[in-house]
Amino acid sequence: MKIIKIDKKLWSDGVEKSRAAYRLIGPVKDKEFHQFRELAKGEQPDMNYKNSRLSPKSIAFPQSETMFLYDLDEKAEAHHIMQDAPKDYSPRAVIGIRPYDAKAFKILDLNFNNSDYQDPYWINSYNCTTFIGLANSSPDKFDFSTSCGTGPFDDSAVDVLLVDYNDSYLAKIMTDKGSAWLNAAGFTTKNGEIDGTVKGVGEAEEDIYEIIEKLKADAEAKITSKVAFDKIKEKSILDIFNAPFWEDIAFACLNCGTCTYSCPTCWCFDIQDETKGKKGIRQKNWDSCMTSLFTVHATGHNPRHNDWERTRQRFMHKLKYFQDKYNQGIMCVGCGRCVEQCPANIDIRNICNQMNNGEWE
Amino acid sequence: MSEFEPKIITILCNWCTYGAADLAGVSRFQYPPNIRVIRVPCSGRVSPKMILSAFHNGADGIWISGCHPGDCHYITGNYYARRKFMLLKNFLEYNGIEQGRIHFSWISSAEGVKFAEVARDVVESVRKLGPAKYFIKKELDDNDLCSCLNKSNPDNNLAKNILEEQAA
Amino acid sequence: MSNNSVTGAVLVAGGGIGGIQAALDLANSGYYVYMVEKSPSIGGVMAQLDKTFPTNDCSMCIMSPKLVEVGRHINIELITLAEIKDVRGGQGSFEVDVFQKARYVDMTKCIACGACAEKCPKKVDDLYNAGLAKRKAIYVPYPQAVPLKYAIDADNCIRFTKGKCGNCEKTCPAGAINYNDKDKNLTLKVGSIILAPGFNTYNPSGKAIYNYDASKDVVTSIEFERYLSASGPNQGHVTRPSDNAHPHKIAWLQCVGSRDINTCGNGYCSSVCCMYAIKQAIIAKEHDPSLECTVFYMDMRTHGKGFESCYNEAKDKHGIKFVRCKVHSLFTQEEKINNQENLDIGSVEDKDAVEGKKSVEDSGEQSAKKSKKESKNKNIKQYQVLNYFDEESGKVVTDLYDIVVLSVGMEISPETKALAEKIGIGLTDSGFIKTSSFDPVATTKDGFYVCGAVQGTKDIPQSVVEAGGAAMRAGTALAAARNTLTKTTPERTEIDIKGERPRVGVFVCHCGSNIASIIDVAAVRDYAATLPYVEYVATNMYSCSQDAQDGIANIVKEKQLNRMIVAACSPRTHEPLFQETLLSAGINKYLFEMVNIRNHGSWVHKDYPLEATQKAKDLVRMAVAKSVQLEPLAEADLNIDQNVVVIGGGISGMTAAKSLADQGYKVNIIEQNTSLGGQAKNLYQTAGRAMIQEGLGNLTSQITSHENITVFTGAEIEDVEGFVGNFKTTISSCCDSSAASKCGCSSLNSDKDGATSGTNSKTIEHGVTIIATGASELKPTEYMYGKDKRIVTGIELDKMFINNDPALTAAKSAVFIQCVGSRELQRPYCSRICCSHSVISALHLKEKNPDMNIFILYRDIRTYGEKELLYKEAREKGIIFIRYDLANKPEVSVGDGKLNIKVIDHVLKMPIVIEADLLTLASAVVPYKDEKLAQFFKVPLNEDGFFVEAHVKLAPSDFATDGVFLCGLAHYPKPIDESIAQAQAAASSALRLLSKKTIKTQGTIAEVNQTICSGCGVCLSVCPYNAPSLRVSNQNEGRPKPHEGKAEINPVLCKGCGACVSSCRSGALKLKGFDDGQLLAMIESAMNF
Amino acid sequence: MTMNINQSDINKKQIDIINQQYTEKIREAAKRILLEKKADVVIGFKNGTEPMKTEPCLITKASDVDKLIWNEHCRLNLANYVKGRKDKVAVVAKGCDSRNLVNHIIEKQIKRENLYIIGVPCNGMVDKFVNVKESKVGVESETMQKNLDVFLIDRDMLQDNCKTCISRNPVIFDEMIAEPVKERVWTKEEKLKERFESVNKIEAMAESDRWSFFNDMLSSCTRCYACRNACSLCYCPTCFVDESRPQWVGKGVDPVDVRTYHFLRAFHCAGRCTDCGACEAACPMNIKVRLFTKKLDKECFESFGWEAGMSLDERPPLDVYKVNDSENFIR
Repeated sequence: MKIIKIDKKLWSDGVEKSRAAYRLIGPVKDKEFHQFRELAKGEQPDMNYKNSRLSPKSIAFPQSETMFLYDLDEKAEAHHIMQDAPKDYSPRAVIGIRPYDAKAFKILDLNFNNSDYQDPYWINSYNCTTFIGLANSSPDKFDFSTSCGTGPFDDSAVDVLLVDYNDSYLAKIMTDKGSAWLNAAGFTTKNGEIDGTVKGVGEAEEDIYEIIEKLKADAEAKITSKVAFDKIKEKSILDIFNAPFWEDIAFACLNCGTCTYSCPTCWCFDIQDETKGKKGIRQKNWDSCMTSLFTVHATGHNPRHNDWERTRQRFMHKLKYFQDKYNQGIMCVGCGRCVEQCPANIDIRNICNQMNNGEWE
Repeated sequence: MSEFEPKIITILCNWCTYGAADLAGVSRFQYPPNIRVIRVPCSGRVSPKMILSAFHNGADGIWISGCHPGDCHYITGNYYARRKFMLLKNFLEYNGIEQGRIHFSWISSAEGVKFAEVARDVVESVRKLGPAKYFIKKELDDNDLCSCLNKSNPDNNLAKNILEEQAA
Repeated sequence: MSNNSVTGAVLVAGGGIGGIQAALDLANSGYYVYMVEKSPSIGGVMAQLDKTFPTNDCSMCIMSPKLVEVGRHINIELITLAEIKDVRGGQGSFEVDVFQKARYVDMTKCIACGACAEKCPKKVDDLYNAGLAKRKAIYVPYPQAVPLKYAIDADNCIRFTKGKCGNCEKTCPAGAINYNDKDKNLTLKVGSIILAPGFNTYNPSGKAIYNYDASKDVVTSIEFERYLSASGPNQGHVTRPSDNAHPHKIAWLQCVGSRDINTCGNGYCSSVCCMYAIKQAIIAKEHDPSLECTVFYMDMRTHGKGFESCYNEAKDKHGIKFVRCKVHSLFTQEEKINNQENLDIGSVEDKDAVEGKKSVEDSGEQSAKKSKKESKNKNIKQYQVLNYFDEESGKVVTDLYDIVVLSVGMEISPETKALAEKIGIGLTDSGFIKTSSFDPVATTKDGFYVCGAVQGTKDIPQSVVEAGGAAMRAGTALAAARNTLTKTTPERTEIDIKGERPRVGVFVCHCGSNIASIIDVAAVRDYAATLPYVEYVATNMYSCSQDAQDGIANIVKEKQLNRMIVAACSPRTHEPLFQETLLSAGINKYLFEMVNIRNHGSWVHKDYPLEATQKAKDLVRMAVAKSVQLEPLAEADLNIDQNVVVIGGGISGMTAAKSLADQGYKVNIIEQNTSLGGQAKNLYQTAGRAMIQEGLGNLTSQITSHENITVFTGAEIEDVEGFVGNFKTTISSCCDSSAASKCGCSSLNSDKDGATSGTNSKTIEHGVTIIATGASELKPTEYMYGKDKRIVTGIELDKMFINNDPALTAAKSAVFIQCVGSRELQRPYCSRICCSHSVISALHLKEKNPDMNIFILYRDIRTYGEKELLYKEAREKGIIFIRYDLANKPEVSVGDGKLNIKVIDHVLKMPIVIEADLLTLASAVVPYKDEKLAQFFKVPLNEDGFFVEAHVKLAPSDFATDGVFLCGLAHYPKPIDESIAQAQAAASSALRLLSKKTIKTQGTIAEVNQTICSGCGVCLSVCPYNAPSLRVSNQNEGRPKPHEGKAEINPVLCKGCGACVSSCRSGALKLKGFDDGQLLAMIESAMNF
Repeated sequence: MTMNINQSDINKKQIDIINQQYTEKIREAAKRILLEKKADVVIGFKNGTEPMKTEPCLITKASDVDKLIWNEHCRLNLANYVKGRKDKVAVVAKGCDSRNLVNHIIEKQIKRENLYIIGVPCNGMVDKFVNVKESKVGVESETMQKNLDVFLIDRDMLQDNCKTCISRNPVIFDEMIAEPVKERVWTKEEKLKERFESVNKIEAMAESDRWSFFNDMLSSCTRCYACRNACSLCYCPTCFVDESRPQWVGKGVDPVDVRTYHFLRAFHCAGRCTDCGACEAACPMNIKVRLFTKKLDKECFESFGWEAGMSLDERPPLDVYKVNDSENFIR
């Protein structure tokens, strides 16, 4: 691993330069919120953003994604046969992604790319994406990422981690993919070397590790809310499932999709056909376990008939089933979006702690 | 523009306006061939779904006609319809649907002349507006639906801002 | 029980609205009907009207479903162009000789395409348009005519008059013309005869005072009606007939040919002219708000339900002027104008109308209007000059009008009178068919019944009421032979197509050249073949012809089609025919869809054959898209409980009960009071001078001794459950059983095990309900009523008559004050009966004491119909009528034992004081406003508190709620004869249901999916028929009903309008046959192809 | 201007005092109601896990009543938590909540006899994004001066719907926890001008601008349906957007489908919406969805003289009609 130092003055030119080889994605302000979007020519990611309103998972897992096209016109050749929808899997770089959001991609990857099942749409998108992470020096009050196996300076899921340091970015080059982007941006040579031809980019000083560690410690210290889930793993599924607090926890829940749609790790989707005239598509849409339609059977029977059962499902999945299945912590990176945005104050931190620490029959 | 022939979804109640359309036929009152009639029992049967759906599918105009107040075969159906239509029309126009895209009339089964007259006026007013622009569901083989990024569509706010910036 | 000497068929003479209603009532209750109509089609005068008062409903719109029903009824045989020549035999078995003129068009072949009329060279005055337009010698009277078959007018046809031509035969694509057709003499065997020949309008021609012959701008009201009508000669544009200029002032002259024994011999009032003048003035004003409308009248007679408020609106809202004055004459004044001012002349927009005008001259025909003076010089304007005495100013005023409408009265035709005389039916002095107060629809000859204007001038609802009454009486006489001559449609088995892939057959009709000359029929057929699910396509020359029908049915069977589409003409006229065809092939009739490519295609886009063809293809594609989603629909049977409940034991209730009991039904009368009789107990004489106590006594004893009638007196309704065919009414008595006999109320639970104690209640199961709860007389709060015993109400006076009170003979002076509590702000309606009642009472006082001075203080005297003759008699006998107006009501005072009434005399314009020994207050009739009852039966009350009938004009005795009927004062104030007629009509309506024993529900009705219903109740709120309800658990059942609180539709009550479906936010409601999926499929396919 | 700053402090204190009083009264009422078995449960608000957040809660035991609180962040409409309950429910209701309870009773979603309404005179709710928008706490504005007698909270901090509230006091209640606040007296003209100011502005736009204005507004909508689920009027077992036979609204993020959802949702609220603001309070993307419902509110007010939830005696305007309803738009 290598750390280089990039003068902020060079940053935007570098980003623009990398466009020759990458489709660029980054946080931009859209009305009052930041969102990850493909950057138009000349457009820069906002490197001073706090957090994006929605998670950037849509980069590889869009809310609506067309999978197939078909033609119902019997006069047409190959009518009623599904055709792959055209896709663009050319390299793309997501710039300024927060470490926990990048970490979430790893969690999603567990689901979409495993020995049982490989989702081509996910795999192709994920593989063609380079993550240029941006460490978070001032986490907000909703952030509880440190207790979720990641943190504001977590470099485990990014290809490059940028650390804002005075007039420079300190770039931790984590992977070859990362190195390739830096190269495309003109910050390094082909091999990731710094040949001194670019003024303002240089090898970081020796004490840079300590500096980063210091920044990291400062940032982590700002995170005061914590969750614990160690005991959840030990408890039996049925024990937690039948715990007495669910109806109380879920009482306020509106069963809207705010939490699932803003969540970087919620991965559920639904497949729908849509036709207009003689053309049709099959598309994959985000789904939400909060809605009654999520589990409703063709017979009309719904195993999760009551609102609170759906709320329970969400937390059982994230905090219990996921732990049990993958043994990689919880299905939550502590970004705090759901806590901040929930209209009814359903707070995963409380619920997690209640599941973990609660004592009941 | 002069080439443009609008298609107008026309929903008529069985008892009055459909009868007027029949009478217009019997009387050979001519009107332009742009309307496509759907017969329903009563104007009270018409729901906003049908109107939105007509726009989704690309109708250039919509014309709904029933019995005069008091003449409803089902006593009061058109009174309820009248309230619904009023709200619907004003709400559509508030949403940006042009005045003159959607028309309502009461035509009794004896008013063949009025039917032909209104048909002409409806077609003309829609023709003047040109093809429908709003509430149309785009063709499903449009490429941008296949985009791999969330919300990358022509109405994208961001894209629009950029275009504006570039223009400025 | 069957009686071979009775024939179960009825002849109805006359196909106007009265005849139509009588025929439908009879045919629907088990009797075969011959309807004999002298013109080529039914409809009568109502078909000519533009709108109907007081609601200004479109006349044709409300009437045409009835016309169609008659035309299609398997138990009504229409005999058009026919007249009764003679009648033999007696009640129960008549032989009627009918002469039927040749039609020269084979009705089985004619498809009413109109090609013949287009080619016919001969133009004739169009009587449907009151001679104001032209029709051809081969014609249908009007486009919606039933039967919709052409006829040749041989008197005018060139082929018949000159032996040339033959165009129609050459043109007719169906080969329907038959010049060799012959007149026929038929003999019909019937058990009863209903006379409903209607009326003629008074012809003002030849009476110089009306200037009618001299100017085209003087028109009769029926002519003006046609001018107003969208289907009339001017397409509803009112213009000054002499020059087609835009009129600015129109005058209506009332009482032309009515209340007039000088110009003509019609002393009676025509009852309807005041209202139709108001209606016409309002419509004319609606067409052009700047128009000045003035009605010149003697008394405004707006005595019907909703009439007074219509009159008030005409004055206050529409600004129509009403001038009380009988205009004695008018004349034309010509005025030269310069060209500048001439601009608004000749502005008729429609070319056809102008041609129509011209053709009056071209045709060389002698029409009534031909001789009229037209303004030859365009620079001369004609005005009608009216000289009249203006009461307000006290001066003679001269005023100019563009158009003068003569509000012509009704007359009975000489032919009708001659027939009546020939068969020995009594007539009144005025020439109407004579009936009696207590049997208002029976003529003086057994077996002959009557309805409509021939019995006395009247409006549509009253004619419809009498039609029901006549049907009831005619049927009762033949009850033994019910269902002996009627036909039934055979039950057919249907192939179960559930789960089958749709197999659609598309049949495209040429309609001769009607469609094929414009639309490329073969191209439409070939296009249809490419559509999904379409398995068979074909074209027909005439899809509706018998051979084509047979062919289609065979193909449906052979190709195993399970959906059928016919692209031809209008489903409004032809859907039932093709549904029948489909049914004959064993397929549910609701799997049919019709595409209208003629009326909505070739006929209206004749200059755009390509576009019309494309439109036809689009419409076929839309129909296919819908049809694949169609489902077979079931018409469920519902049993009708054969018992009847009549609520109210007054004259109306008893008459209704007796009518049904006489036909063999068990009837329960529920009366709140402890004795029967209602208001009639206090009444003395009818307008026909019949003694009411005698009539009431007869009726009451018939009721109490009737084996089919159970009377519950002193009984109140506790609860009502159920709906048409299956009501459960719980009644309770005012006392418990042991005390009941003392009180006079009925012991309700004693019928099984003798008198028992405890609660005195009973539940009656019944199929129909007749509401006859009556009304009462207002207790006045003015004119010192209650302060002096010489001041009485109208009913109290009658009581004095009944008791032969000596005070009556002793009185030297009697005063009546009219409109006490009626036509005032808080009670705006007219009580209808009081004018006649006071006049009769006054006459009776005069008879008791010819020297008595009698004064009637009135606002308008409303002695409608032949009651006008009483008014005349009263004046002749010296009864003094003094008019007052609302602003200057009479003042009553008592001083020194003297009862003084001060009133401003309308002639002298001076106050006069009358000293009276008797003051009668003609007090209003007030309804009970029984909201509880209204809720029990889910029937509405109007603002005044009277029950609201299903339709003001055509269903005056029905409620919108099925199985509940209405009669008597609970509907509106009315005299005894009208109450009795309405009671019989309500019974007749009830009989239509009862006689069927079961009723079929409609297939296209709403249905609830309870799993997605939110139970919000919007469907209950918008349904006028009370079809939806929210599920409630029966407490006896112990556990909650599934889907408790969710809506359900009673398929029996649903009429299939879909208002609930479009109002349901949850999407829980669907309308079978017009469901969202089906309609959205049409919308989608209209745009995408 | 110093006066104003002081005034602001006074207001802040006043709010705290009122919140404290209300909270105590609510707890007291809840306890009494549960003990006297006037209701099986009490629905109210409890403190949220972060400042400016509250959470609807259900109290079943008298011993738990101290969870209940009241403050200016009780945005959600508790009528939404009452519908469909079969038990006897006591509910804490501010003016708008009570109007929605009226709706529920009329639309048979709850029976009046199963409801015990603890009425709260409302001092207005603080917009949940007020911190996002760099709150103006302590900074006086002119509008505040004008409205001192009306609201205790700076007008700029108020939730938009509260600014033009027509019924801050409950329209129906079984008991009030405080004296009613003074309601503003509106003329019809004022209502049309002020209450519907946002709508009027859009009406004044050109047609094409209106279309793109709303498209832009909805571009961030994720169809999470928080607006629908927070709305007390949305209680259909299956929402029209979830209908599948026929499925006439697409389920993806096609802008026309998104637009259709918002259009029809608003239409379904026509004549029923009380402008309680729960939809906007719930929207995570801060989309002004009330711009849709308010237009229909305005139409109903202008044409039918109707304001939803004010009386138990009349059904909403689309469930009824008047013979002389306006029809100048019909030929």
